[in-house]
Amino acid sequence: MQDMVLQTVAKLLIPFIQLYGMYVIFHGHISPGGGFAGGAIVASSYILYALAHDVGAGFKQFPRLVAKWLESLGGLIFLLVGLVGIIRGVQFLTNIPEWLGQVGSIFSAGIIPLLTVAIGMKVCSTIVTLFYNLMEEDHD
Amino acid sequence: MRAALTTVVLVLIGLILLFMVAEMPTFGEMGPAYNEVAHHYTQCAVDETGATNVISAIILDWRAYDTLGEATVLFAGIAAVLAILAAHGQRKKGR
Amino acid sequence: MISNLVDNLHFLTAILLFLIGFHTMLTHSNLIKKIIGMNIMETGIFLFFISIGYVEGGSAPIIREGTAMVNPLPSALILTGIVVGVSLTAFALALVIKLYRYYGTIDADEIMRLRSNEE
Amino acid sequence: MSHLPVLLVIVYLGSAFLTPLLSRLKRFSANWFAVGVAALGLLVSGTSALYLAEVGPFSYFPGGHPLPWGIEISVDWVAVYMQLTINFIAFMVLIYSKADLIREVEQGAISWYYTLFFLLMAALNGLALAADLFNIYVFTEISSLTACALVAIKSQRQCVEASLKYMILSTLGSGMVLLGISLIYMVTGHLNINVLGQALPAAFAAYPWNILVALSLFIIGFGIKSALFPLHVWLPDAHSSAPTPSSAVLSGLVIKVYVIVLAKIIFQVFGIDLFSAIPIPEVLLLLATFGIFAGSILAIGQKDIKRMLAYSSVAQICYIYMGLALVTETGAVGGLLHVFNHAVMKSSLFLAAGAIIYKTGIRKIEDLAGIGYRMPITMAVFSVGALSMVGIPGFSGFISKYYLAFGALDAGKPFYVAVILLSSLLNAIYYFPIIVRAFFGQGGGKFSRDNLPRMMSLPMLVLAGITVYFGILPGGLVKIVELAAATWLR
Repeated sequence: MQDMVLQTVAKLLIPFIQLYGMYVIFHGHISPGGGFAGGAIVASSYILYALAHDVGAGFKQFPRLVAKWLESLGGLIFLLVGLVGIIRGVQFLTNIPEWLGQVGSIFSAGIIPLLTVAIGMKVCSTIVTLFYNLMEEDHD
Repeated sequence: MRAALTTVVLVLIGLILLFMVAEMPTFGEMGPAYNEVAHHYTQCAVDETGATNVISAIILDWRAYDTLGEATVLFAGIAAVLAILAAHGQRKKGR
Repeated sequence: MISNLVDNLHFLTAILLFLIGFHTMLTHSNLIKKIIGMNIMETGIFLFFISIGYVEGGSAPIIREGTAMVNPLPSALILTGIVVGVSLTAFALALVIKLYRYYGTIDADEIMRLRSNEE
Repeated sequence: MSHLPVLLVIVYLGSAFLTPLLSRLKRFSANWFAVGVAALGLLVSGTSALYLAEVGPFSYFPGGHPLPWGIEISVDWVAVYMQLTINFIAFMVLIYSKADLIREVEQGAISWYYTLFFLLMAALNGLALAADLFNIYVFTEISSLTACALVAIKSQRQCVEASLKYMILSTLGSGMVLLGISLIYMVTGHLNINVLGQALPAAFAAYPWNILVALSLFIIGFGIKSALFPLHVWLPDAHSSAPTPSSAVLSGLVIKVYVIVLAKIIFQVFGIDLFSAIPIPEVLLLLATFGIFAGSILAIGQKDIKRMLAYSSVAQICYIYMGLALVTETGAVGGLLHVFNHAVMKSSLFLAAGAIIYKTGIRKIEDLAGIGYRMPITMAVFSVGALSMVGIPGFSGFISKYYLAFGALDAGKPFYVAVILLSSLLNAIYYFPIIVRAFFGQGGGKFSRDNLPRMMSLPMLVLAGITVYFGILPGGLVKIVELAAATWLR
């Protein structure tokens, strides 16, 4: 499926899709959206790329190893943020009151943005990996 | 035969559920579900978590443990898919 | 009672979707259709759960001045539900791909027939 | 110290996330890592049992938010008892799995196997602790997804088929559970089990339909997942075609954890009064009776040894249902005891059957003649498990049946004593021929050595030892179980 129109339009669109996805992830705690929605949007840009080119090209942009790392890191960040609570002497996954910050700014709400980013990473890599692997199965 | 049986069973289940819907709290009203918990979530989100998006505040602060499980479901999904793809290799159909 | 039934049209629709999905899952022999049925059933449940949270005139649960908000908890919970649905669907599709490779068909009855022929 | 229970979930999740990364290292052995993690898990669950004995039941709130807006983890004797069972069986099975998996699973999938195993363990431990309906749903989903994957990972096509069947039915089950949760939430606005327990009587007065439909949805949903007769259709395929370690864990642990979760929901949310007011215990007892007979009779007709064990699980899970549905404390003690006893017996049986398949490749029961001479240790383990299943005094299976029978008498239902006695006879009909054929059939002669890897025979021997030990000296176990039963039925 090597269509020039498709590839050019995809190339034009992908940066904007990714930027929008990042915006949704990083503003998860102050506006609609969050890690799940944002991660899925970023993932959709990679899926668009793979659809316009092919899976092999997609795997070049989003290598399996990177996916594996993002996948595990997303979960590990979540656990580590939770363990910070235990280290501070309160309960697992407790928010950090000193980091609540100015309401409405990006650096506020304690652990929420951190967890949002972790989830965004995880959702993005999961969806891309699932899609690429199933698509690869289909190809040969 | 099996399809007919399933349909009959489902119609029965549907009737029970229909009666239940008729007796349920009305849609759009502040029913019993909108109790002090929901009020607490909407009123104390900014004070307790600092987030203005109440949904984010719920899933990542009040109920973060559920979201850890949710992230794990994603991980489990990918581990399961990659495991079967690895386990069953690239064999041709038939064997 | 009947008027309540009419007011609860959203719930009724959700239940209907649930039953349609249920029916598809149990009666169709095409495995992809079974998975579609699974998704329809889940969608019905999600719609049902989300509808619980709706309040007449309520806005989305983002804190602003002076607006009534819908109940945020069902929406937050269903976010989890949707993610679970994605994982299950992906896993089921992977299984169907593998079954297709082994048997050359995605029809459950056909697979049963092929297996009993071999034994 | 109070972090201990949640630490179990964290440890297993962390190991699951780390395994795919670590498996890229050259000298990394996923199996030894898994054994180490399971040993740590057993240690932590043992310590939390000691801690619980010291301070009594307590609650833990991840996120630090109190009820009713936070999530509660309630650490009581049921939870700790389940955790001990889960981690002990997992430890044994993981030791066994090293040699066996090389035969049954492709090389490239072995590290994924352990990843999925860790996730399953995290979910089961989480389920044992969870005191929040939605939390229960999330962990249920993790455990069903990973359980299905642990079936499909074996490189045979019937495993894929069995797994798909299992997966579709269990999705149906979890869909019903979620619908039940939403119905409960709709009329109460709470998700926490203990808060719901207090809010439910008022809600029941206002919206009885919601509550009753939710109760039946929970029972059907978890019934499918725990293979309550007649919703067991997926179990024989899935449990018999899975790799042996998966079979042992699925039959030994997974289905029981769902029963315990269902019991937790019924006793703590709906309460004994509501549960007994409508004839649901009677229906469950009836289904359990049918299940015990149907499972046993179907097991008699099986030719494949693992398939026979799977049908036997269908029958045995019904004892647990029966014990809990009797709604007496002695009955619940019997049911809960059977959770541990059956987990130990069934995993030792599956491991022994797996060892026979590993060594000789024989799956057919009729080909097992004289196997007792070729593999004496394995068949001794199998015999201990089988005798315990039948309920011969001196083995742990007898103890749980003894309590079940007294529970039935306490409840004023002597009919079920007859059911238990008759079912023991049925169990004997399908277990004894195997033992007789193995030790007294033709092809006998001199005993030779098993020649199994030590990692395989050791866990089987330990499990058989436990079966005998708790058959003769059940005191300590019964004490824990009585405390656990008292949390539900006082």
